[in-house]
Amino acid sequence: MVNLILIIALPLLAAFLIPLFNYINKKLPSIVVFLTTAINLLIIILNYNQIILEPVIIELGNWQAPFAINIYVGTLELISITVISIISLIIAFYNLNHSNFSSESKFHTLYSIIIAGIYGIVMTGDIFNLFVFIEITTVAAYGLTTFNKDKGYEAAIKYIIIGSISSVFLLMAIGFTYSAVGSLNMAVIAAASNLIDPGLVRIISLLFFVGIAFEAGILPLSIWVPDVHSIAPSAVSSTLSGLVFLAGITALIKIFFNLFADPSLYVFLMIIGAISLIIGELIAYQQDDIKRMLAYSSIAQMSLVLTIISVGTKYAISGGLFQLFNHAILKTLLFLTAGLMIKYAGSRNISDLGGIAKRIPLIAVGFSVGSLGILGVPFFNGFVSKIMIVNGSLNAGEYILTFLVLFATVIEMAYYLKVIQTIFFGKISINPHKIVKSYVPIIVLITVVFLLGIYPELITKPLNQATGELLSRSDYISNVLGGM
Amino acid sequence: MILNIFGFLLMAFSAMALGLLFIGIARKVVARVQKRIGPPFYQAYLDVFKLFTKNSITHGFIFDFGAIMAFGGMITTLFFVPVGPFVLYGMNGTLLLVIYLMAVAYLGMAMATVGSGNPLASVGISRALTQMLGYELPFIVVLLTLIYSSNTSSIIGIVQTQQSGFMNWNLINIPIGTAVAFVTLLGLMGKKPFDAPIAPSEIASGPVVEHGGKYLAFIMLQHAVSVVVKTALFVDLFLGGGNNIFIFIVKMLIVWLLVTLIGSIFPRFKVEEGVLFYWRWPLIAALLQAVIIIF
Amino acid sequence: MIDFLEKWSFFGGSVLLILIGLYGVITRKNLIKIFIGLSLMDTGINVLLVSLGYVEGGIAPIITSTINNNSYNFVDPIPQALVLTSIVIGVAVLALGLGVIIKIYEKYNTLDISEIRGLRW
Amino acid sequence: MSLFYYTFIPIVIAFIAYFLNKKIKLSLAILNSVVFAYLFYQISRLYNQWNIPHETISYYMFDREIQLIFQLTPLSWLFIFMTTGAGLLIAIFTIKSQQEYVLRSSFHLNFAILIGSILGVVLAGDFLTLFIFWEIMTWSSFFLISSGKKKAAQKASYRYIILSTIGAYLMVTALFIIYNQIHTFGYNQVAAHLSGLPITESIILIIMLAIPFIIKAGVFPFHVWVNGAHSNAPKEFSPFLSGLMLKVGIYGVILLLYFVPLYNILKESVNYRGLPIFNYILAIFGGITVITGTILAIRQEDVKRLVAFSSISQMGYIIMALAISTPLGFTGGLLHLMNHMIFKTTIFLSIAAVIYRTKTTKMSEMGGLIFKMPVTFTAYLIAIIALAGIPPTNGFISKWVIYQALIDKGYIFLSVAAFFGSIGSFMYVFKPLSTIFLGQLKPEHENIKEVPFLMQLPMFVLMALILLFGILPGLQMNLINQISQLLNIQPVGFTLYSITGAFGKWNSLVIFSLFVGGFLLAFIIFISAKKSKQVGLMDTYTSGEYMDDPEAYHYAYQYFRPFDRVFDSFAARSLTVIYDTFAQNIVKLGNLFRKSIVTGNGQTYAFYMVLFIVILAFAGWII
Repeated sequence: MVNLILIIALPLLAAFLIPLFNYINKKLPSIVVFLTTAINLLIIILNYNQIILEPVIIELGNWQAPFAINIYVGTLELISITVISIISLIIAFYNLNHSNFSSESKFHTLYSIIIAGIYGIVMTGDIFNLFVFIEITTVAAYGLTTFNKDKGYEAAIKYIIIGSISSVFLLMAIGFTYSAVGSLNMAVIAAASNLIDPGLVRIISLLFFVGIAFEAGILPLSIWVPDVHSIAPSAVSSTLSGLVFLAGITALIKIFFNLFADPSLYVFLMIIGAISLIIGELIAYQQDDIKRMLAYSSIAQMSLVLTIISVGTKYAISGGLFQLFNHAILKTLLFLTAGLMIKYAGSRNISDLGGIAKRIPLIAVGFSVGSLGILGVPFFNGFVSKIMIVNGSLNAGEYILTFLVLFATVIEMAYYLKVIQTIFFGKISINPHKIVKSYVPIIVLITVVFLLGIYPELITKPLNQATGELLSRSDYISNVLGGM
Repeated sequence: MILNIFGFLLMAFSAMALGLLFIGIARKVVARVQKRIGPPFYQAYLDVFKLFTKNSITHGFIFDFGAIMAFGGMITTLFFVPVGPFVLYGMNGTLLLVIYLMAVAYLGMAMATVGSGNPLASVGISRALTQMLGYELPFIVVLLTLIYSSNTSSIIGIVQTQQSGFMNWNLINIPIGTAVAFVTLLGLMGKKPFDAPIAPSEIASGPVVEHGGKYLAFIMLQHAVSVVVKTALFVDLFLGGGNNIFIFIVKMLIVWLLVTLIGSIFPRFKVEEGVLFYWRWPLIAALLQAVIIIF
Repeated sequence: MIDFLEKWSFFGGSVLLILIGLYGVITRKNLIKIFIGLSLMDTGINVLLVSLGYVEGGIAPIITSTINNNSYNFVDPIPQALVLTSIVIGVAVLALGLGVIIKIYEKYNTLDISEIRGLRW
Repeated sequence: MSLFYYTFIPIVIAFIAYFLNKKIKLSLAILNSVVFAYLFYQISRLYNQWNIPHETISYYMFDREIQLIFQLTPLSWLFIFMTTGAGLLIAIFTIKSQQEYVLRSSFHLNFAILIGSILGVVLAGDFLTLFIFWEIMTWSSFFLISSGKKKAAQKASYRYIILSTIGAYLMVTALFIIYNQIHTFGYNQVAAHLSGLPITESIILIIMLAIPFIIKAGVFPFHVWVNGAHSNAPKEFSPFLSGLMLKVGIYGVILLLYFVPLYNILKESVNYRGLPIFNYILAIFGGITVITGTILAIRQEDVKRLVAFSSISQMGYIIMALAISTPLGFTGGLLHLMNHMIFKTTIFLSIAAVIYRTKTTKMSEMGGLIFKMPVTFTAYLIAIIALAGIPPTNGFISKWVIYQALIDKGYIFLSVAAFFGSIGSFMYVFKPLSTIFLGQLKPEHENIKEVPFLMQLPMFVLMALILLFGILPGLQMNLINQISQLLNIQPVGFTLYSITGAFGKWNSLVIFSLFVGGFLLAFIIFISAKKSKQVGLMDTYTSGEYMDDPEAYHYAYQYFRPFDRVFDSFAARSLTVIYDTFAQNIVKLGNLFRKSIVTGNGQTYAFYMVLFIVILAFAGWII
């Protein structure tokens, strides 16, 4: 067994070494990032079989459970980091050819940092560490946003303002929690959460929600998303949309299922999620900028995940989680292909992409596979998760929610199909620009999409286990605290 | 088999003869109404023979085929309508069949006339089809009522239900329906006020504008047979049919004269007015009759 | 009364600081002022965290050779550690933000946030 | 061959061929024809093997293996037979007809997927399998329709997919409500469960299950997609769309009405003349469909739109017949289903042939093609004779049975609707006949030739089928009675050439022989008269005017204007407008959100955060 702390440490290390490597060779930073992500994937694969059997807890600095900063990798975290590692590897591979920015090494430094932060958010078992990792991720994301010299600064300043405010709220929540419990360890807090004054728990949970949900794509907190996602380079957009959101939702799940499992709060989450879902879809329909459309779609998808998970039953949660991971895969595919199409056509507007499929067929097919996956066409991965979502919400008797979710999907279909029709059947009106066609990431992602669509048990079996773990807090507490 | 073929031919030719006679009588009657002397009652025979001897022109094979189809279709229809005691083929369920068989003749005629390439003919056909949708609706409702009330869709069956005396006639049983059917018969025969399709003053007799020589003769024969078919059908359905051929023909003649007389005193409906007329009062009356009978 | 004030003055003061900062953020249009507001909020939250770990009459949690048992009244060291981290992060964000503001000024020739609206709808 | 392979062979082969296509031109069309021919052969050998066992494939979902069941029944055999048959004919047709078509390869890819998925829908033994293939079918047909006439096709397919998806989601919701109670999707179990539920609950579930099928079948409130999709789809796909896709919707309706015997479930509910109200309403919708389709078909100027509306009205017949749930109705419905498939495919193929040569679908831009394309004309003629329900074609037989069924129960409105549709069909089928094939030839069409033999072949086959089934309906009745037995419906009496209705018996042989007699007589008289002289089409009576422009001498535009005038206001107030307004309002709502929320001002966003917290806090999270 390889120590899992390495998968956070390695990218961080790489991030600080990259400027050095840059002196040796301009090409080296991207290769280093690629290697780190590959090693991360390797580490996870080596540990997979063990973690799936029982959760792994790593305590830093040889301290005992409640005092040490610990890393907790249960099944949920395992699936998350697996998905993260696969996707980050793919994006790193894409970056090998595509990061032709003026300051390349900085880009790769920030990318490494963001990856480390995402792993940290998912795996940490300590709320202050969670804060730190969230800040690492956001600060790196601020930096990455500015790589677009055109409107990047504007997007970044909005992002920074909102991010700073929510970090204040997050810190406040952490402070209150610490003063009430006297520990920062999640398991200790979870064990003590029944003893805290319920009013205080509610305040804390609200602050936590505001502090984290801004990174999880929930309107109105994530209203910066379309600006940043549409402006950032497409590798960054897919990282932000696919991975950061994944991490954010995972953190929210930890807060609301492990820390403060108060079912009376779930109804708020559900309503917030549902409203955000509908508004996100409706606005996404209006967009002509393809990446902005995708960003709004991400918001809607994350809201969907949140609202479904907050139903709180086994089926609903596993459906929502599956959708979360599907979304990570699909959005990466969508943003990468959309970025390539934008570069090829020299325009971000959907109406300017007419008939692009005849020129760059594989990229267009990649985009449509991503869209069809999100729309839930059978034998794409989105189908099973959609079915599971419907089943979960109906199983819990949430008929109105089911209706809203399906209604939102219809709107979603409307705007994705607009793009697909334009790129496949539209009138050809492009003056092509030269682009580097990187087919490998697209083919790999398409393969993953179909693999999960045809053999959903690859992910649903572990997901069921993860859901079981989420729903039994006492197991989580005793796992960490060793039966204290 | 031989007998069948003989009966087949006999019926076909006598129907033609009878129909031409009816047409001749009608022309005479109309003339009298209009205070003219009019042609002799056998004028129609003379016309047909004359036309067959004339040279004629054709506009291609569809023109020929249409003429054959129109006449052949009408002859086929004839075999399913009992004329008095003469029933060539008394198959069950013929009523609906007859309606549709007539359509074959119309379709043939339409093809021939439009095939001539003359737009006036097309206009005529367009009007004829439009009007058809008008009068067929109330007519069909009446027929359905009839089928439902006699519990058979065979014309012979319907005739048999009206056998024992005047009081059993459908004229008495379903009076409104009979009236409606009579009004629709006007349209069915293309008599005024429903003769927009062949309006001579507007579209130069519409469908038959290009027909001359043997083609016109064919159309006339077809028309003659259709007069027999339609009047016989009306008599069969509403006026008790008849075991005696002479009484039957008298009934047919009465119906035909009534139609002619009404036709000779009315002006023409515009085509959509005709349709709307049929869908207003006759259709409502027919539906009323249907409701009365079915419930 | 004094007791109460003493106990809650840190807390209330820090929350007040945060609210003032927030007010500044959502009312001032100048980006620099907005960032001043943000730093006020940051300061406020740092004070809040420290005050949460404050123990009546406690001393700094530094183990020296003269102090060797638990009878001394230490202030909780963990919030202070947190605050250190938080300050660092705050400074980083502030620096980054100010850098971005400079770039924005170069590009838009204004610092009025309501005029920097190239990305909308 | 395992049933499972029937659905997957076309799909897999299509993908392989798609990637080969770059190398060899037209390989896809030929390969598709070969594959379909093979499937057709295999399927025809399956006839009468109703006892081959179910097959299952497990698919892991939720927390368990779910069995996808494939089974063969006479009903599904009928559909797979029709599907592969029509697919084969159309694939043969496309070999020649698509030479200039740019999206050829995507057409064939999607077409093969479509065929495979329809086979899957029909062979499915449970609702989940049905749903999965149903979705694939919807999507592949969506891409097929989209690849038609640029802009309009996209709009049409858009409408199609949105409506279909709404339907599919209703179905999936109903299915999972049921699944959560009985934990299976099997037809029989679902049927049993539905009959056990309280009546309102089961009616709601049934409606939710039925709507996707009704949408696919293009029945009244949901017929809005049909005309656009049919008229703008690629010309080779329209025959299939009309001939089979609509029928798959009917398959679903049959499934619900007879396999899940709705009649039994709802027998106790409110009923009209012994028919449960749900069935009656469905039949009424069928009647309205007939009338609407007819009226709108008459006013079209685009030939494909015209035929599309005629498809709508014919689907109304089938729904009407099936919904009244009598043995005669069922038989009539199924007969009409088969016959409609045959003659509508013929009509669309002949029109595709015309479009192939003239490159237009506007009727007023054509004319007098009869001498140039006699085979196409004959195919069209025979097909419309069948469509108008004129003996001795198959169309008359099925309509006759439907009338019998309707009159038997005394449904006045339905009968009137049926007759209206039937007589109206004379009008709309005659319009293309007159304006495309008859009348004056356009000067620019002077050099048109008949289509190549490979395109004629499917038309010949279909013409032969129309006449064959018109004379020997017993061939179809044999299968239908097997289906009736399967569904516990009392079979209708028949022999090879006769069918027993409620008010009598239909004997096609006698009618056919009398027809021959009548035509022979007319022919002899015609031949024995003087031979006539042939003149050109311009050599006609012109009221003394001098005419030299054939274009001005062709009556084609607004053929039934007087009739259309009557229905102008009706046509203007169409359902499409209502649906579109609804959609536009949603879009407007989105625009409102967009303009008012996403202002672009970072400060406003910060304010949202504060507002959000305050609202949440006071909405009950804290207080």
